[in-house]
Amino acid sequence: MTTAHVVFYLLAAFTVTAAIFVVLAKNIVHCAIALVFAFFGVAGLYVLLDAEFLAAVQVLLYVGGITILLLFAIMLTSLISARGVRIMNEQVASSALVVIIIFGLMTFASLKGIAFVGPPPPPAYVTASLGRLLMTTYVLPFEAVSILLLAAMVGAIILARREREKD
Amino acid sequence: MVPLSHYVVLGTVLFAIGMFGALTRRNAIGILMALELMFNAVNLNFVAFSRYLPVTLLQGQVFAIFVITIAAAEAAVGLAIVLGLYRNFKTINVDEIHLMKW
Amino acid sequence: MEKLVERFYGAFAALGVSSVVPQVTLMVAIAIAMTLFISVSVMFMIWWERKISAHIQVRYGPMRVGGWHGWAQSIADGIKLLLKEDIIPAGADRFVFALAPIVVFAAAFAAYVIIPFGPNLIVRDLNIGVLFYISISSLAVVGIVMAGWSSNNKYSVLGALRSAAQAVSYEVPLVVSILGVIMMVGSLSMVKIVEAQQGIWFIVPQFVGFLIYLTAAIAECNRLPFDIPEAESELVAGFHVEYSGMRFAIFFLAEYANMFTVSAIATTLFLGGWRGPLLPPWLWFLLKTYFLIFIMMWLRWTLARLRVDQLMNLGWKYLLPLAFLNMGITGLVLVLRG
Amino acid sequence: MGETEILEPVAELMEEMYVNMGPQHPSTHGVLRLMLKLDGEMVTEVVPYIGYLHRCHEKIGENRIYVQVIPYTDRLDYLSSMYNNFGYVLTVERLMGLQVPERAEFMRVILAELQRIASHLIWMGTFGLDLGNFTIFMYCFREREKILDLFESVSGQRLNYSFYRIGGMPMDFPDSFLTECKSFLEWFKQRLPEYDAVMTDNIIFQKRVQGLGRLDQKTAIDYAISGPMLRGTGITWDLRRNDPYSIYDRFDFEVPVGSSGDVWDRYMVRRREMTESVKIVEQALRQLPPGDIMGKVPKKLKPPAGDIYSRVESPRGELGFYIVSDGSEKPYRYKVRSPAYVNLSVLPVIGPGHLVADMVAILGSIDIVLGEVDR
Repeated sequence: MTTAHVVFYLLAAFTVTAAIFVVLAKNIVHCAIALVFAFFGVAGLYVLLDAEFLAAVQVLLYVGGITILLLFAIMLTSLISARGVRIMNEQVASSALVVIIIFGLMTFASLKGIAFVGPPPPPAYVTASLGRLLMTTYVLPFEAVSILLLAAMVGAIILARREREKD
Repeated sequence: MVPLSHYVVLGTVLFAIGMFGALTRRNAIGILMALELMFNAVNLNFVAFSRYLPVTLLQGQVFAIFVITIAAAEAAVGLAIVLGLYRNFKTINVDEIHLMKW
Repeated sequence: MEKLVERFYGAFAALGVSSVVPQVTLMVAIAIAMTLFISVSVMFMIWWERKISAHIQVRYGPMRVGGWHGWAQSIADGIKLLLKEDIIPAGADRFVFALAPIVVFAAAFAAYVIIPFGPNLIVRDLNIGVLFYISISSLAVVGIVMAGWSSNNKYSVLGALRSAAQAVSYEVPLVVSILGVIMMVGSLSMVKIVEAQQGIWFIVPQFVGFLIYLTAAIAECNRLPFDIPEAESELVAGFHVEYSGMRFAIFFLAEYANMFTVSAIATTLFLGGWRGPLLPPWLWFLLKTYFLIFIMMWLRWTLARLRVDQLMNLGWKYLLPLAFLNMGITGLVLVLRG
Repeated sequence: MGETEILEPVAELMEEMYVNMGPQHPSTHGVLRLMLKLDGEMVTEVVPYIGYLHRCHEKIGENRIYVQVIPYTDRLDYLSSMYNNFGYVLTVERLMGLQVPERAEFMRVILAELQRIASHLIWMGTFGLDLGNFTIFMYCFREREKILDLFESVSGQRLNYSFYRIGGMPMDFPDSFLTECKSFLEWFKQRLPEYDAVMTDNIIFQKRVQGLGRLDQKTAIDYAISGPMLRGTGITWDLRRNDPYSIYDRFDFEVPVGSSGDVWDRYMVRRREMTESVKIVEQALRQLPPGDIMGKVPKKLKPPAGDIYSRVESPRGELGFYIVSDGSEKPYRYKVRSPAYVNLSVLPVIGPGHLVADMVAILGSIDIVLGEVDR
């Protein structure tokens, strides 16, 4: 049991607890806040995996971007006051069954199917090589993704825009 | 160092939780959140594999970046749709929105 | 500094304890030191701002507490805030209400990790340095929305949403304005950035970037030309209307701590960090940082507030294209030079 | 007010919500309550609710003898008490046909114009606050303080002077007043460029107020708007010029007008009026004749039966007093036409279509004093 182990288990427990909160909390704003913590836990795990850049991006995008967007949407649709409302639909039991089956299968597959090798020595400078990869080997997907983002942005604006009543 | 299997199982757990949420939530925004959780679970696996595979080519991290980008796009469009739904139905509980036409 | 740390570790190793103990001890010690530094510098900044505003407005400002020019005023105010009753509004979401100031302060506090006060005088020289600051500062927005929502008050929700919109939209020009510097250095590390400014400070080649950064940073700090989230004539106080006493003090602390952070980052990125003749490096660093803080205060007490749409226009239509242009030209020059 | 619909406290949608601004709100300049219907940040409807400061001013006036009403008029528009006194005593004098000595007339004009400067200063300072400029507030109050010092040396009071009497003035200026007043004016003229530096020439300020709360000439006339608000629309209407009372016809001054009737024009009109008021005071000080300050007034004031409406140009606009006398010692009917009240009535017209932040600026530009709105 090294420090890394302790940190991993702490982070894992933190992330899973937050994730459970996200799914089960009654108040949707609490869900969003729990989601922030889950994202943070995952970012911590990234750091543990020597992926600092990705951790920073995770925090920047998920916490600073997506959660804020979610919170905005929650405030705008103002279901905050609906506190006593049922949050789950009727398919809780069947969903639970499906999820457990899938979880079992995936765990089984991943534990059986992967040859576990020890980790190689940590890479020298991840961020630079990551940037180089994105600009050489993966430049086409990179550009495609940026166009996708642009399209999504335009789409979102058009969807969310409200037609002003003409009078 | 923590063995790879730990990360993989953690990813699976997160994925299962997210999936459960996506299947059972009534609130459309709640479903979106659960989806984001699933994205994160997948990303965790990508990054873990990229770290543990013998040749560190970083493909896993590159892919994770793409996934994050897609997640951002998905959130933006998804939330725009939620706003649109709310405007038309005055609710964002997906099981109440079952009309094909109105 | 490094030798000191090595000796510290050595002493523990000699005692035969595992390396975790000195690590944790060191972490706690640094955290306490940073907390102390933040509190003292914030108290000084509050007093200083009151003095500056007073002299701009032909007043004296605090003169009584502590004798010389009321230097102890902030301490007295701080004690007062700490001793006040802790009020949580009836309709508030207690847990989130209590959590929000902590989140906001944590974001402000974490940013101090990467501030290089001098050579070797940095908590941790992360190789993602600047990016760490950018990502961690976005956490504060979540805290602000939490605070606004949990207070169960229309005004605070409105203030929080405005604040979030402002912070998110000004983060983009802020990041892009920094990119010019990062491209010139080729590294995100704060120490490397300062080291790269051996000959010439980056404010000279990156003057536009500096201006954009400063503008966006003031907007990020919600200070006066851009203090729309807190506009007391419209929203009374913004997201923290319902906060009082200790919790309010934490928000206040975070606000000023943030101001120090953005100025310190600007000093590092554009003003050569700790570099300077004669005086010790840390003093140079503080002098430059406080000079930038002074500019921010000066602006605050002479300008009127922008309107929310003007704010967005400025951010998206002027600052962002300008920042992109700056980045493009920097890249072009770098490529042409080879 | 007209009929207003019953507003629901909690709107179903965030997209259209009602926000209650005031009566305890820093930007309503007193106890005004505005019901704002918001579409996002956009104001779609403004309904002012007034009456929080109602003190039965007119009814009280009808139960007091004529002289006793003067102190009450102080409390109408408590930022320009001198002018309220002026308007009231002028009305009673006209009703009774009294003659006022020349020196008293000059004193009245000097004090009234100083009061106008003080009132505009307060307006400018608080308007700066509305827009987030704190410094101009301190500057304006510094100058106003000097005017109040002058008033204190004359009347012994700093806010509610009650200094005008029916038929003249109660006391002459103290000996030091003339020199002090002159030195103040000199000093003040040097301060005006400071205001321009902080406010008028500031690009942020210009961008904030230009094109805001535009009031066209027809609406202004339809709503009986007066004062700087009316002049901002480009109509040259100043009672000191168009319906001269007292001795205003003897002075040489300009009537500043705007062009588009937006907040910027209202600001500029008030800003330039300060300069004009300085001119008037200077001329009056120069021409100030010696002589009596109190005319021949009967011990018991019993105006002949009849009615009269008389108006003055207060810093806020047309301040009118309507008095019906039945020949007794007390007014039979006493009515105040307060400019702030009338000007406020146009807010539901010019307010909608602006952001909340601009609502504050528009409300500020109307320059209301709740003491006068509610009476």
